[in-house]
Amino acid sequence: MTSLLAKSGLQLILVLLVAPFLSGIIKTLKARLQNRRGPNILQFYRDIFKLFRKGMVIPGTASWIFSATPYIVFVTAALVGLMIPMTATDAPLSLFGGVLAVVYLLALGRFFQALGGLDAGSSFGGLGSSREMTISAIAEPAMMLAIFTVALAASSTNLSEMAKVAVSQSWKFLAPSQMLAFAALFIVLIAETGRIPVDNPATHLELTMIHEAMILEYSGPYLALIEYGASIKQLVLMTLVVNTFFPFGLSSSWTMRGLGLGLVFYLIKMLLLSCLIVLVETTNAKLRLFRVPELLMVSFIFGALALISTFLF
Amino acid sequence: MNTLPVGPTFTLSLAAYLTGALASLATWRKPALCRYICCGSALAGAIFGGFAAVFGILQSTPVRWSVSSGIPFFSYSFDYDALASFFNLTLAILAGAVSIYSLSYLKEFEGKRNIGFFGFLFHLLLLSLAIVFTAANAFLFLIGWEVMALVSYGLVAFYHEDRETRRAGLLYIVMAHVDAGCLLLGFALLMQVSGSAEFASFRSAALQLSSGQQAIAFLLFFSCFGIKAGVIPFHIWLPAAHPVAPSNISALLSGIVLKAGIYGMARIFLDGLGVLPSWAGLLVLIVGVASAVLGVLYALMEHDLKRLLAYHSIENIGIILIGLGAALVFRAAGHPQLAAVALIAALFHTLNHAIFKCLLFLGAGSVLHSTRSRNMEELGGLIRTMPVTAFCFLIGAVAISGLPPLNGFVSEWLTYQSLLAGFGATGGLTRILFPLAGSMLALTGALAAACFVKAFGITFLALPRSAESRSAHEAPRSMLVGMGCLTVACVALGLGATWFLPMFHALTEQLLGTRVGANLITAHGWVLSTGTPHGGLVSTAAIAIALLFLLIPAVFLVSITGRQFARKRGPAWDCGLPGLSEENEYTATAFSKALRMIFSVLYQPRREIQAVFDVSPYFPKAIHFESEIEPTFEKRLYEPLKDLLLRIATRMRAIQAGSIHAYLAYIFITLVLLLLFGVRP
Amino acid sequence: MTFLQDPEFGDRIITLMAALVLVLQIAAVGQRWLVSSIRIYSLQSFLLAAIAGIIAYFNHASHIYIAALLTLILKAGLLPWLLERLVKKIKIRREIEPLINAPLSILISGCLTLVGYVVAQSFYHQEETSVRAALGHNTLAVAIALFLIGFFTMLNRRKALTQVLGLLSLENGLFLAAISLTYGMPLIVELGIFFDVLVAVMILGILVFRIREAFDSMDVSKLRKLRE
Amino acid sequence: MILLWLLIVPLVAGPLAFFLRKRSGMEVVNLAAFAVLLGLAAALAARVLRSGPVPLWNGFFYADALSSLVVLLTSFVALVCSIYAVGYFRHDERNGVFQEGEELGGGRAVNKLREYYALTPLFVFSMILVALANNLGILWVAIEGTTLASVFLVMFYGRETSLEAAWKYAIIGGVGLSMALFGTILIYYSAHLSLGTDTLAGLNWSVLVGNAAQFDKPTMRLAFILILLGYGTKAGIAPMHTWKPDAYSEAPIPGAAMLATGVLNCSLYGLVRFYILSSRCLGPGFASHLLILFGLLSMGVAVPFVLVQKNFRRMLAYSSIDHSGIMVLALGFGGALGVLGMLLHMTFHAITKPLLFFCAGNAQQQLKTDLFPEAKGGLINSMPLTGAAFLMVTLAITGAPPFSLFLSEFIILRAGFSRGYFLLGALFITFLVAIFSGFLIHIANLVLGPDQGLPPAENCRWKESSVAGLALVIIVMGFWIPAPLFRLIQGAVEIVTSGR
Repeated sequence: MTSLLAKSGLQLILVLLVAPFLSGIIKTLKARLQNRRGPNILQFYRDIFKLFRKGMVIPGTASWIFSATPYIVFVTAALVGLMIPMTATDAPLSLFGGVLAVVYLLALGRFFQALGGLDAGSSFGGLGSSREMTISAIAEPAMMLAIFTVALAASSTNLSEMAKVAVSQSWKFLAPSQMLAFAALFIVLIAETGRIPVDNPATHLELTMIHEAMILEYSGPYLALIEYGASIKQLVLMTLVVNTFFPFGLSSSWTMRGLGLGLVFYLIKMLLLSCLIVLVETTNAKLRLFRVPELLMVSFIFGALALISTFLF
Repeated sequence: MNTLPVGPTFTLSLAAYLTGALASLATWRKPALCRYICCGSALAGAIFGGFAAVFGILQSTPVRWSVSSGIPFFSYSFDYDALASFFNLTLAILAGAVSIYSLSYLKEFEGKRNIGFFGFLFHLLLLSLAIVFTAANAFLFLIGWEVMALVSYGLVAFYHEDRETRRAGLLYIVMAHVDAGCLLLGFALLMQVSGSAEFASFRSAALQLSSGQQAIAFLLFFSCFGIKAGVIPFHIWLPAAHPVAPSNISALLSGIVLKAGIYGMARIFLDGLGVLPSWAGLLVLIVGVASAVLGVLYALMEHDLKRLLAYHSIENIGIILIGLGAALVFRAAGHPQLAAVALIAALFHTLNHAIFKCLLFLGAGSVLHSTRSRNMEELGGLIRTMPVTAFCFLIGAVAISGLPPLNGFVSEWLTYQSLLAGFGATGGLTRILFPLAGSMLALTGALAAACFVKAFGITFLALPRSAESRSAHEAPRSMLVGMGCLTVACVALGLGATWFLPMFHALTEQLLGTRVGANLITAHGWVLSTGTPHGGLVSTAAIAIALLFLLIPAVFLVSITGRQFARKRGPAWDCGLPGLSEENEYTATAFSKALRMIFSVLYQPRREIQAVFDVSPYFPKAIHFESEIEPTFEKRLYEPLKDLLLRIATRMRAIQAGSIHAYLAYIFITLVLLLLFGVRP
Repeated sequence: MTFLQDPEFGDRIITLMAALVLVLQIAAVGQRWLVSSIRIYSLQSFLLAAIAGIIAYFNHASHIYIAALLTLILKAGLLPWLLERLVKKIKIRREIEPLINAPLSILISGCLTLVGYVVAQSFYHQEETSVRAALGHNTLAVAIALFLIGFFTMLNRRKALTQVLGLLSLENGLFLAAISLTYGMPLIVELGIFFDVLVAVMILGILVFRIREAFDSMDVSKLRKLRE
Repeated sequence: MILLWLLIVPLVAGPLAFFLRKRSGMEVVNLAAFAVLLGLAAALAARVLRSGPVPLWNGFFYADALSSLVVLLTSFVALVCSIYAVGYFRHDERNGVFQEGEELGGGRAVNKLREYYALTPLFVFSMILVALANNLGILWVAIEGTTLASVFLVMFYGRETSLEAAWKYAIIGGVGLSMALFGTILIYYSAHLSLGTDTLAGLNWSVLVGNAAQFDKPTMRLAFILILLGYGTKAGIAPMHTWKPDAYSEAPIPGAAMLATGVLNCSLYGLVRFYILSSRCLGPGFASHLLILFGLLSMGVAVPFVLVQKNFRRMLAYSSIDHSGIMVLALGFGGALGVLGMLLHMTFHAITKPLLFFCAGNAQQQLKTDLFPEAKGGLINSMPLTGAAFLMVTLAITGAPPFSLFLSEFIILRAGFSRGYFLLGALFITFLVAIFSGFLIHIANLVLGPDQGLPPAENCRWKESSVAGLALVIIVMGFWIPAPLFRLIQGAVEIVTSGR
């Protein structure tokens, strides 16, 4: 019990620290790639801190849903952060639920975020939540299919199990099925974290924005919570991809040096993944909303192929 | 503990329903009294029924008793086994909640409608359901089945003044009679083999069924129960009939009457027809997937709150069938363990759907009750005027979207697990079907979430869109209590799933001859697993607790840091546009626009926009926008069928053209033909 | 005068007369004038009465005399008289063009006679080649033919009255069968049947009269109000 | 002796009613006569149950379980109809319905009523005679008698349309019955060939059935075909059914109800008697194929007319065509199960059908029309009792559980399956479903719907009591059949299957 608390405390801190850092890194890398200096890597921490210290205006038209949403978004994201293996194969709360629970907890957060978007009554909020729900809905099957492919390899949906299996046969990721699944999951990752070519986190043009439109009415600490939750969610998804496909250096136990080593490996892997993301973001233009399904269809096809290839090869 | 009085308590509940029916019919002249009698006796019946069901579950041995009647084939024989007690439990929960709810819901009938007749039908519905779930005699089952259909017709057509209601009722009763016909043929076939109308004899006769007979019987029963459960493509009656009924009845219809179809499938496919070949299971699975996806897709396009819920019933029935189909396939492939998991998934989802769909319909009922409108475009902002209803509806919405930690999540999780297991358990190309079905299930879940964001957000949040919704009022107490019970049930079944699920052990043991491995529940009853050593794990209770724990840092962050500035309320920023009002709110139509475009292949949407200008084309005075989607099945399948039938009928009426010479000629020709061909041996 | 005791001689005569009845029936098919069709009918009935008498004589079956007498009185006398009165009353002398023109309908009635014989064929027992059997299957054939032709007249003619006549001649076929096959049904049955025929004709007469009043025509093909 | 009384009572009641002057007198005479008749019928049934068949005048009259069942049903229908008739005709008289047919010989109201009240007992008399006659010739005479009596009922209102209906009924019925007579003669002939010349007893069923086995087979075949067509015409089996819609929609409701139940039963009874002979002579195969063919044909013919129908009185006629088809089909399926199904169906149908006619009658008298398009629905608002009963009896007559006709149809289906006719069984069910749909859709649209502002019209206790009482009987019969009645039916089944 105490060990459980200790582990989760440790990983919680890790999550809370790393998530903004990662967002900052991605921002900076992106700027660099576009020959800008870009913000400081720690800018995201500053923003969060600043927002927490500001006051906020709650729309008069909003109900308690509006105020409950930020907490729910943050909490679900944080809990998910504790349910996935980051540095060690067995996640602190892996007993609480496997990958399905992770996906559905994120869905819970999204559900309330969409409600929060509608609550203020402004048409932008509604627009945002409509698009968010739509895209996540059509992203879902592809994601599930890719996850299934991995889960079938481990014959379990328990993330720790999956990680253990992955570690035990660490070159398996070269198998075509795994590659295809990775491609599928990567596309889903782009869609879910609201990045180009699906969504542009940097814009506030009402025609293009999705996630930003939803949280348009939020300000101050609530906004901070939501942004923080979003970046944790991004961290979680990236970790999921990284650790299921490239489980190098995942320590099999919670010893000090195992964790240290695991952390180093983990950060390197995350860095590489974010480089990949940045590369995609800078080399692509944002798609029209109604082109997004085609992209996700591609990822669905990848998932299906991955599945078929698992039982061909 | 073999001495629990299952039979007597059950009989008591039947008696309560029967007396309730007669009493409310007798007292129809005194509406208030009649109302109390109606709801009271229904509640009493529900309580007795609930006790009987609990007893039946506790003592895991079936209770059978039979009373003969003078009529051939027909005996009042009951078999109160695990399956029966499970469905009776579901019935009892819903009946109790609805009868509490109705106490003040029926108040508006007083003086306007005949409460006595309503109560009569209401009780008969409950009675027939109890009989259907318990009958062990084909003939008794048939009678219960058809009475159920006729009575629900009476209730659907209760507001018979308006045309839509009458049409819906007739569509319903005709479909119901078609399925009764299939049922009749199926039972006649089984009786032909077994020589008796008792279910017990079917069990023994199942071994003598030739594979052809088995297939025919399966198809007959599947189409029958499919129609009753409203699976695609037999669903057309459902979204027509359920919304037009009084709301408490819609709740029962969607909550439990549909489940009669599920009960029939479970009873016949797992119990009556022997081990079905795996194609049967796959058929059920595929139909389930189709119903789930199409059901939710159609639901998304609905702006009539109750019809939206009705389409969601189709979706959830689909999810249940996925589990059931998987169970059948595993049974055929000889994996009773997996079959048990899949069956538990299906039945648990049956119970969950019964509860939250009933809850949602009751919520919609109280919205309708206070705003007189089912059209979401006229609602909005009700969370302020009717907070309790809104909260209950929200819980129901979260549950039906299958989000943790509520009950919908648990059953969908189980379904996923069994589908995953299916990949390993079956061979050939069929194994691919399972993960694909899983991904379609995921799509369904996500779309359902989107749909309920719309339903709740547009109905309860933001600004009221009409005078009625502006002047809405909270529902009277008993309606709130009724909804409250179901809300509590949703949460309890979600968090307490691990404590509740073991009740299925007896059931799986009876139907599949096995119980899910002892480690269905692990970690001191906190964690739910799939019974396989390395399978998935989940613990909703733990998740809930963890969420609460994690709330601490969040609250801490907000309250500590943001203390010095007060949180003020102000007008919505809305990108700086002034004067936010209901005119420029987001509408339900707009919300579903994106999906309407994406799935336009299915919907074939049609829209027309007329703008009225007075000065210049840049300043329209009024814009009339209307958009509709094509009801594919009605238009492509049923309409042509109906037209064909009527055309043939109209042609044939030429026989009776009034000419006596023609009439004589018919007889003459018949006579001559028979003389020429009939006489020779 | 021995042949007057020989039943075989009687049988031959009966066969001959039956043939005559058939011929009259076919003649009635082509007939246009109402009165003359009535007369043909009465002649036919007379012949039947004669047949009955002969059978009664040769087989010493006394109760058939009564049947013969009844036939003579009712069918050859009373009914034609009633019908002619009816014709006079409603002042319609002539049948309008039947649905199928005369030559064709005569041809058809020929075919129907054939049908009668085909059907009767299956009754021909090789084992008993006596004249009785031959008579049996001959008269049965004639009876069936009479029946069918009468039926055909009913659905061929437009006038209510001729339909009644058709019905009556159809009954004649039955009567022929009854007496010649089985030497008459039990008397009481015969009486009942006669009574019924009488009443039937009464009722039909009333109906014809009323129809004439209501539609001022007797053309039953005009009765087409009741239809889908 | 009891047989004699059964015949005398109606035979006396008719002329008695004719010579009475006041309407109430005639009503009383009818009611009393039929009440007594029902009592006698029940006594006869009890006696038959207790001590086998009851002969009279060395077997000239003869009552076994089968015939006493028919007598019972006939007298029940007669009583119910006469109760309803009182209210029905009083309403007609009040609204001067009789005057409209005046110039076509309609005549004054009292005369019309006298016509009805004098004819009905004779009509019933001939139906009873059908059941009691042992001599097949007399059977034929009696059935012809029902036709003659009922022709007057059909042209009762003296409208042009009723003349037309009467004419068609008389002509088609006449032809049909002459076929039946021909068949009877041939039966006599074949019996005569085997038994040698014989006087009266040569046509007695009880004698014939004993040695039907050695009858001349070809003659028997021909005879059965003619009988089937002949009595089939009276029973309204397709394609001889064409007179039914006209006759039923023109006759006054009580008369029509008796036509649809009494006459139907009688002609089917005659058919059954000959079926027994033929199946003992030729074996069951020959008859049953023909019967199945005609039964399904009748059901199939009824379907489109029920689906697309403007006139609810005509619709009732098609329903009775459908039901006679069902009974014939059941007889064709044969076996103890099939015959049981047929006789149960006959019983339940005879109990259920009158109510359907009564409801239609009330509706017609209230709406002043028998066309759906003109009715515009909403009947239940002005006539709650009739409306509810109408819906209920619609369900009952289309064989929906828990009403008793469902039981008989279920048994018939079982009979078909047990003979291996699986596809025919499926077809049977399909027709039933189609008929149900058409019927319910039309009646529901007539009964339900918004209030048309008609005055509440349920103020005649004769009509209401007959409707309510009959409805009660139907509901009870759904769950419980009186044991003696069931024993009687089983006795009848015994007779049909084993010939004694």
